Amino acid sequence: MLTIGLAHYLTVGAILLVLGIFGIFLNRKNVIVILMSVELILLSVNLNFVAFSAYLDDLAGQVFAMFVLTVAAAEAAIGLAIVVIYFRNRGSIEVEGISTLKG
Amino acid sequence: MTQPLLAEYFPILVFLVIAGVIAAAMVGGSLLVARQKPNPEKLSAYECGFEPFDDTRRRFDVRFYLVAILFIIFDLEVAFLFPWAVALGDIGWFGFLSMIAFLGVLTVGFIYEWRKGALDWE
Amino acid sequence: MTWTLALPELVLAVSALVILVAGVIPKQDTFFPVSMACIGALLLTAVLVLGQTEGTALNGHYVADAFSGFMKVLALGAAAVGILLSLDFNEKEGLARFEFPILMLLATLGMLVMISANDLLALYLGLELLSLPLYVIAAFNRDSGRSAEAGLKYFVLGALASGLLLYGSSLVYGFAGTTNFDRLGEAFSAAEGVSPGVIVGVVFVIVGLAFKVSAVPFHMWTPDVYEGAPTPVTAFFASAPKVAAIALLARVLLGPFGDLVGQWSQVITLISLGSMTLGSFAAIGQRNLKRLMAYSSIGHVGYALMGLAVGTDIGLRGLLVYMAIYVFMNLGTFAVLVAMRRQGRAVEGVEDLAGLGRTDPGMALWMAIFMFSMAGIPPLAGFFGKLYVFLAAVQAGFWTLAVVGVLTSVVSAYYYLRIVKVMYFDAPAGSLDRAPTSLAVVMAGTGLFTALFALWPAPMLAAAQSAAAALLG
Amino acid sequence: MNAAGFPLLSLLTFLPLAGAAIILSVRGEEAVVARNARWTALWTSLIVFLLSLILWVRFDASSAGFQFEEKLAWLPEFGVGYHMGVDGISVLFVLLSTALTPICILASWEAIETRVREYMIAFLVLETMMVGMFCALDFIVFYVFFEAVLIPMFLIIGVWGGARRVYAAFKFFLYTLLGSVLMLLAILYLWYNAGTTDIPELFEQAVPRAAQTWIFFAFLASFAVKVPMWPVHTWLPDAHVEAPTAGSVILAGVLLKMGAYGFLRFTLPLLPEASADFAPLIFVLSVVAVVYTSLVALAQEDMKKLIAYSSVAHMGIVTIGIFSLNHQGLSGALFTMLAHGVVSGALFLCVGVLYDRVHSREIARYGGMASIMPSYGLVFLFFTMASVGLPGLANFVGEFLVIIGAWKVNAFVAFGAALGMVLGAAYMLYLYKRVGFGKVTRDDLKRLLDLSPREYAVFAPLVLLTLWMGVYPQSFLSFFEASVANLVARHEAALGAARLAGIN
Amino acid sequence: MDGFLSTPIGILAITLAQTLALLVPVLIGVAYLTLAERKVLAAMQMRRGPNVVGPFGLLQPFADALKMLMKETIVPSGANRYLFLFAPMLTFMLAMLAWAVIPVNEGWAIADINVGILYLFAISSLGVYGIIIAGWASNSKYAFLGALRSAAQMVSYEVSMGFVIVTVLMCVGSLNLTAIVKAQETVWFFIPLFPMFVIFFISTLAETNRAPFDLPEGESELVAGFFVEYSSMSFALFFLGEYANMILMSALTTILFLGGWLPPMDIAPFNWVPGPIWFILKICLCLFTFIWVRATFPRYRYDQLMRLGWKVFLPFSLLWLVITAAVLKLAGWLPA
Repeated sequence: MLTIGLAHYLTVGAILLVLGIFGIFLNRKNVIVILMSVELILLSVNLNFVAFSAYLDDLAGQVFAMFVLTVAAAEAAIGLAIVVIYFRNRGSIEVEGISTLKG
Repeated sequence: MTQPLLAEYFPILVFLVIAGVIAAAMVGGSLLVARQKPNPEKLSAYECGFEPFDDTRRRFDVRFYLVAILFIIFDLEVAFLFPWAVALGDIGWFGFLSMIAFLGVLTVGFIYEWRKGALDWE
Repeated sequence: MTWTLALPELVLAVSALVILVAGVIPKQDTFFPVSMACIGALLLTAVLVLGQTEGTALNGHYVADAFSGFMKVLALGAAAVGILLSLDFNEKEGLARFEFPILMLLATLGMLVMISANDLLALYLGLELLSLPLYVIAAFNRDSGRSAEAGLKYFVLGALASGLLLYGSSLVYGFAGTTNFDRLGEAFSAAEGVSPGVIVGVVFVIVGLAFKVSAVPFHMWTPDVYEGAPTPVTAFFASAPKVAAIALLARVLLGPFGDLVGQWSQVITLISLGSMTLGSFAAIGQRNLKRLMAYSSIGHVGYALMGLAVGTDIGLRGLLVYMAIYVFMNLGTFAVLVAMRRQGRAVEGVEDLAGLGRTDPGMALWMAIFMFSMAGIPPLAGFFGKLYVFLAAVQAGFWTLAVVGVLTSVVSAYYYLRIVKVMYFDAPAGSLDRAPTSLAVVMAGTGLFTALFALWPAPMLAAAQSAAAALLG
Repeated sequence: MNAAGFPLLSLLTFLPLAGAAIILSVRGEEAVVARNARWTALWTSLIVFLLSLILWVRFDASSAGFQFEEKLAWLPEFGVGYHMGVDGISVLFVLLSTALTPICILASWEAIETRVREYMIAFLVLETMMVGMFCALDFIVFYVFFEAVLIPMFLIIGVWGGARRVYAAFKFFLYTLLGSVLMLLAILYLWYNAGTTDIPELFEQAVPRAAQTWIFFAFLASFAVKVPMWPVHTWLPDAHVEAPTAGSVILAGVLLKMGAYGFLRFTLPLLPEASADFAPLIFVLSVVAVVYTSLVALAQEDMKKLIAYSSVAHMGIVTIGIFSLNHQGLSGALFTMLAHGVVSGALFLCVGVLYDRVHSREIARYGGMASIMPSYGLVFLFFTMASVGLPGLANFVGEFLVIIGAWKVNAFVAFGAALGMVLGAAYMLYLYKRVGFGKVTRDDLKRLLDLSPREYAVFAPLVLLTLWMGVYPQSFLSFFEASVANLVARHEAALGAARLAGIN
Repeated sequence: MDGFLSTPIGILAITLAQTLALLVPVLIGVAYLTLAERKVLAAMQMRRGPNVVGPFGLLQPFADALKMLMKETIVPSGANRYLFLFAPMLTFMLAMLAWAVIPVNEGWAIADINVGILYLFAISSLGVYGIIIAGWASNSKYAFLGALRSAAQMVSYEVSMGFVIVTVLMCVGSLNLTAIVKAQETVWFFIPLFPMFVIFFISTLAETNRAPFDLPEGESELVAGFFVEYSSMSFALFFLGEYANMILMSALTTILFLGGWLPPMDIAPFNWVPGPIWFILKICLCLFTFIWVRATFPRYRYDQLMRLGWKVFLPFSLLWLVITAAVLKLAGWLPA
């Protein structure tokens, strides 16, 4: 049977990271997608941590993952709150619109 | 099945598949057996007999959103409490007091929300 | 238990919570008393920091040494001044909600944790504890589209940055087997080569932190956020968090990764070069003072990082002195920016300063001092900051950095001079309102420091020296 | 501390700041404040000048060492200290600075009408920086003063200057800053190399041969701009033209000397080999400067610009003298610097007199001034002659010595310098012919008043000084005799040692 | 035979058999719960209830099912077709999936995983998705608002449920459901933790959108809440899911507070009765209470409901949690 090793987890993690980064930069539509991309990045990080933790037989990685989860929740909450404020002011959350400030 | 950890979860996978099959079979069965005769009136949204005025997926009360955020925060708190509760016997007074301190911080947040009216409806 | 070592942080955390509860319970507006209480808490914490003994605590997650003491006092002072700057502004702009100073307090707590972090986990927690309140106060002006946009941008890029930092941390953890700085240091000082995974991880960590200090090429958010956020918030952004992030960068790179200096030095050098260049050229065309200050801060970070890039004792000392002086100049400049109101309305264009030398000579004098100081003209304080980092670069043979540094400082002198020119050479365009006392005090305090630093530089240099020695062991 | 234990040099340096502080603290109506500011500034600068006369009296001209030394710890862990002191080379520049400041303040008595308070403060701060720079015996301290001069000067040009003052102020500031920061890097290298920035100690340490070239060019970047040497002189005409009269006086009288002083103080003793190696380059640049700017001066329509170009030419002669690296050349250069400080300052004041009355500097606008304002015509003529190098007046001695010095090194260079003198006579006399003589072209000129008592007071000391320097140069030459001899001796010793090292 | 059973195919076959052995009774239970509810309600309101189809109306559920099956599946024109059909399936699947870890007797759990309670908690949280998706995909205001309300209500009560569960866990020292039941051999937890028991039970009412917390489907305001646009079998799936969840919650209450399969006292004649019977009896008791409550209490207003959840249950359960922890700690009663 196929054995799933550390390298597989890391690859998935790296792919998720890249997806997340591209999601932030190539996304032309909606700010919510950006928030989701950020979560995707954090997910990839957690995957890494847990995989390493299992591989190293060391709990610190899982503890780290717990903290990341928590912070991710707080971050998502704040992010959504800011998006709401933004929407109230602009009536739209299109990414294209976020360019009043530039120069 | 070399990994015992996964073996424990195997029945859950089976469960999932069976539940999915049953659900799909029920919906699919109905689609097959029942007479399908759609017409525009039937397919319109349920709204007292007239066409909806605007898009349904419109803005809604921000309080729902607030509840969602509060939920996230407190649910995470619960997530931390689970391992703590299980291990309470092993972690001594320091462990106990750490969590009490953590709960204290959350309580402060809770008092803040309460006072700011985040928990009020109407 | 060794947790008593972390007393300053604990005191700050508890006082933040107590003040929050105390502030929310009364029915009437509590902005002013809460602000005062927050300043008090910051000062109390600073006193505790000064009385702190050295050592590590909390299972090696927390370290207190002369370096952390230096940076913490700086961050605490900057935060206290930041709150002071917001008092009048927030009242006038309708932002006088008591959450504001408390968010700053919490952000400061995050800074302290960052500065004292001795573990990747503590680093991350401190960083987030710093960032999350900052996202909120960037968007604090709920009714302003610009503020919301600033908050959104800051949030998105900040979240991306911390994501990258985390990814780097995970790689470092995985390939080195630990997250503790001391043990990482031991792992890397071992003779056998370092896994490429670790190098990639370090690069990610640097990228994440470079975002936070807004160094090129991770600076994109800075001008927009600085312009959009309420001015006292911008003042705060440009000072205290930068100190903390630079401190963290220094501790991480010189501590656990100190033996990999060959690998990261080039990265920091490039970042430093880019920041100095962009900071000086991009600011030339700016008409908005806050935006201009954003580019200026990018440039200053470039100079400060020069001290880090060389990776020597003198370099670190230069970095510390530079940041300390930068904080003073910056807060003073922003005190002027916050005070800029015409008939009660806040203005922030360069041309709004026109003729200030005639209409308000005092404010113009301070502003001129800050501008000349930022340009690095002796005998003002800013010169000494540059002197140290340049000395470090010359000493370590980083000639490119040194030459680019002095050339860009001439370029940047152009736009600082432009402000002086507008204030003194141009005809008044209507007078600005008189600055409130709190701002005048800040201006005078930071201005006198900037002008008279040359007279007695020894105490700060001694402090920087012992701080640097603590980090480099 | 000097022998008397009295920090005279620090007092001279920082007393003007005290005056500035007093002016700053005066509040009240604008007219009152302005009057107060004028008087306070005048008295402060006069007191400083009188105190500086102690230097003149107590200076031991027979010694080549530093006198009136003061030393305080400043940045001890880096070996940087607050070290002040003067030797034969610098002492007269201190006096020149303290002497010109009260004259400038007097000259701007009525010319400056707006923001008098700030103006006077700027001037006093400027005096502090100039005196401090000439007294500094620590390289970093020197640099601090050297650069700090930019701030008040920038404001003086920019606030109280002419139509294109903003452009001129920026050009002045950025040109000089660009040069200086490169020097800063060189200083840092020396600092790192020697572990100290104390100038006497630095003199004891040899700079590695390989580094000398780089350091030389870094110094050159800074000092050449300040001098100014061709081709980096272009800021000077702009700055001179736009600056208020007193600003031009200080600029020509003292600030231009800072560059040449830098060559004497640092380049020659610290970098003997590089100085010798690159002396031909300096000669070429200087001769070009002398000839080219003289020709340019001939074509000027603006009086101030003409005098500004003449300054470039005169400073070219100074640099020739410095890099001839022999006793006559160096003495001549020093003397020319002093003389030029007095004479070109006076010439700018002469222009200022006309400008105050007519508000134009255009040469064609004037004519026949000698007949309308006889006293003025005389004074103007006097200084024109001094500038031309008429024997018996200040400039002659210095320029003559420089030509001798240059002759010893290279006849062509000497020829170039002499050609500069000839051309100088041409453009100066041409200027005087057009302004002083000729027909009175405009009627409004006829109503002009002759020199006021205040203006007499301004010119009198300068006239006396010019005569004194021309008639009895030895009283000035004796001051730097010993120092120059020492400089030349050390330079040759260093070169000899290097040659020996090269042979071995 | 042994050889076959240890091959992957064999294990799969056994698991399949076990799964069906659990699911079929649950589904039948669900079917009869609907009937039971109508009967009990009728009895409480002095009516007869369904009594036409079969003896005492016992075949009524099958008649209902058949009717549902024959109905046309209407997908509203503005709806998101796939999500619209997926939502009820999801709800149903989740309701079934949770059963995988329920121990009906000692060792009678299909997947006796060591984080069973966490799994249950997680699966029940996911239930919100089915509702949100249904409300969103329907493209109808009533459905949308109903879904929002329902989701808010569920998450509000989930928090206090979480605290209650944590309190129980402190007394047990394990996340395994079997271990939780076994820890109640001396005393069922509803006695020492009575206040938490009450909170938990009420929260399960809210969690399953049952009266008096059936706001999301309040007929008078939202006609049927989030599934107003559903018909036919997809409607039936929601219905089944809801009732399956009721049974599940009852089972959870039983496991956490009522001693699972344990008899009330370990003496004859109680211990003659097999564990699963006790378990089912306890579930029935809970279900009866569910229906009883429905018959008794008027519906809450939405603000009262949220107030109860956030301002009463949450602080109270948090406080009680801390008190319990402190008492356990001080008295040294913590499981090692």
